[in-house]
Amino acid sequence: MTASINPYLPILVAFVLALLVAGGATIASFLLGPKKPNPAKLDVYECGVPAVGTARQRLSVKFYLTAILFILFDIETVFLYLWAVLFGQLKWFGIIEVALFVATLVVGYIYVLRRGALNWD
Amino acid sequence: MEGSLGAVAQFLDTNIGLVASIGKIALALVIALQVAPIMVWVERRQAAFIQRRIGPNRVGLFGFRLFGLGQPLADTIKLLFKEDFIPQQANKFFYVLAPILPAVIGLVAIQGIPLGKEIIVAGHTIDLQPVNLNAGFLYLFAMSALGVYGVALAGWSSNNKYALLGGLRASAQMISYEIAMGLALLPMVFIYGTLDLQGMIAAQSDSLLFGFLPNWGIFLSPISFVLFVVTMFAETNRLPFDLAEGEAELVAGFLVEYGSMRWSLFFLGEYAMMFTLSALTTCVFLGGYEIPWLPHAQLVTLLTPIFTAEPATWVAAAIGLGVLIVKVAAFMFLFVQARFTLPRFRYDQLMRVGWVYMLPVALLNLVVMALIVGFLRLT
Amino acid sequence: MLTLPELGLYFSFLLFLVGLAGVMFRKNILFMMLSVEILLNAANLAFVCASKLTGTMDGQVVMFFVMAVAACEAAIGLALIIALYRTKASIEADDLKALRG
Amino acid sequence: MNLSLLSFIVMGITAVLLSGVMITRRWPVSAAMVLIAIMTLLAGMFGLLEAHFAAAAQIIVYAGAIMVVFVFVIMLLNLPPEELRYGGVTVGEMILIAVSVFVAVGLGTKVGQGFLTTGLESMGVAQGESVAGGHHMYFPASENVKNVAASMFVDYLWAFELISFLIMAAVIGAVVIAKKRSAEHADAA
Repeated sequence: MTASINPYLPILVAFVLALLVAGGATIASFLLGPKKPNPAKLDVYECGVPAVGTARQRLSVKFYLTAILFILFDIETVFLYLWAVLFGQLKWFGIIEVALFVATLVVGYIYVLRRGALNWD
Repeated sequence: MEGSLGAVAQFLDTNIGLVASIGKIALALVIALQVAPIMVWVERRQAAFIQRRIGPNRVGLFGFRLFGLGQPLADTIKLLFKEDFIPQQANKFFYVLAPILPAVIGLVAIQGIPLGKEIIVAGHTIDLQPVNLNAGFLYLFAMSALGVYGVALAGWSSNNKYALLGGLRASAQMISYEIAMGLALLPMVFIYGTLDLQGMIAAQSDSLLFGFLPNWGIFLSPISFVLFVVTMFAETNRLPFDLAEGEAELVAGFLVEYGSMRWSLFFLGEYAMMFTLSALTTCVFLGGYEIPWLPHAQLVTLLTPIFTAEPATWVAAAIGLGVLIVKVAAFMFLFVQARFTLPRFRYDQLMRVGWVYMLPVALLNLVVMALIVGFLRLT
Repeated sequence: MLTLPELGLYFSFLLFLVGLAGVMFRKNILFMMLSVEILLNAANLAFVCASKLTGTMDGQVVMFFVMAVAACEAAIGLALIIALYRTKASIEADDLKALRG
Repeated sequence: MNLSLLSFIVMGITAVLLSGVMITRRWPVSAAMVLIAIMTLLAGMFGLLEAHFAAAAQIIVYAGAIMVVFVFVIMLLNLPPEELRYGGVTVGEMILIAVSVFVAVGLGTKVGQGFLTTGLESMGVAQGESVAGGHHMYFPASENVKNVAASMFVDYLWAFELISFLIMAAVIGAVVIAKKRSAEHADAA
């Protein structure tokens, strides 16, 4: 006889326990540590010299382009996992289908590369 | 007295699934919480060994030095008693939340690892994988996908330009290598025909490759293994991919405004994730908790005459857990060895390696493996 | 007593309503897009509930297509936000009157 | 009242409340983080509905990829909260809200559900009955991933292939739009 419960229940239990551990460590450190704040300690740390400018400025759009390429392949990977579990049943038909799917996405990938979207310099 | 014991036994018998589940979770949590302090000590000792120093060897327990094994404990206590401050400019809520996220995700993710095959307690068979979903190890991928936010939030909430840049870089790096990671494991899914880690381990131990090699994933698809190990380094922000925390250029990246216990929570999460991914590699490529050439069922048969039927499964499970930890420890050793022998990548090199080399290689590997498996199985 | 998928349909309605309110009341394009994500998620929940109600897999498959469409929508929409912010230094929907006759 | 029903209700109510919280945030980052929490809760609800692969994909694709793009854009543009303001409600919007509430309530009542079920019955799908679609592959109901895959690769083959074109077009479009004038705009890396 196999002991069975809802497979998602352990995740909930683990989440609560992990939250207790992490939150408990944070709170314990908050309670146990000394409190001697001073303006220099609370200031922005930039290797000891006074901070230059603010952190709220615009950054390179390349992070965005990386994320776009990531979306493209993330969805592809999820779809491909569906194919992979049925590899034996779909046979060559599935391989050809997926080859077409991947080939289309590789076109997009090559375009992004050729546009130099990933040249970090 | 007799009656209350009977009631307890009754409760245990009816709720065996729940009790066993909590036990498994507690076991995995204990392992995960031990990894960080012990690994910090191992890293410091090994760094010292490589750099011809002695390293921490003083702190002992009860008057015994024990190679400085008391050091992790002392470190934890020291971190607990450090001042815990929130920088003025920081966004308070997210500053506090950011370190908790990776720690929680790391501790939850480790639950997806099979710690052993199964044990039989009072007639109940208990699967030793705390979280066993139909989606299999995609659970681990999902957790590691969420790991991006802890880093990004830490960088943003610190309101420090080095931290923001470090956080964004770290998250961009993690997502870049996540793709190659997913693609590297795809061939293993269609080789074994399942997403379930227990099923994969069973498939690896039930027969021998060429009559003498264990039927491990590493021999079936070596390129996948290499790709996966490299992406594992990048995913956990470890050297040579740790430039998000590069001391020289970004002071310490997203960690710059963090101190005391919050700082160590990031490392708790990072080491738990390292353990999880190493264990995933072990399960997919190196036979998991199985001893090579000795499948679990055979081990139980060997042990049954010595112990009796049920305790034999317990001993076998304990041996299996030991084997798993030994295999994972080998990976952790590799992590440490790489940290002190390889130089750090530059950021443009890192992105180039991820997108221009790893991804096409992973795709090619996928296509080639699909064709090979197709010709072997489908014709 | 309601079963899980029926309850899920109700939650889906509620989520959709809140998302719709977000699209209508926020004048910032970024928030409008985030609210659209809520709308799509509500639709996904409805699809999965319908799949469970009917016992077929169609709902779940359609959910993946919704997901792919959502990804494309997010990619294009955010690219537009970046381009807008560059030219106008604002992402308020009311500031975009260039095409108004 | 069993445990999964209870947790489903709690998760659903939390998701709805959080979505209310989300649309009233001032900081875009807070809104995005709340949305990630909503998506994770929905993934849990999918799991309780026994759509295991949908649950995993919800976290991997939605919470782990689409929201990453949102968070990146928010952090790149570094929008301060003062730039956001609530708009007034116009008459047209009031009418829209009234209509949407009416439609939602209509669909939520027995009449709407009756319409849903009769529609399904006319298609030959009885409620609660396990039908594996028009294809010839059958897996036990516990093998959710395989069932979804079978439906996807047999019934929805064309949609699957077309999705790849859609994604490709979206990526190319996004790169064209976002990278347009990067030559003049020397952004700090």
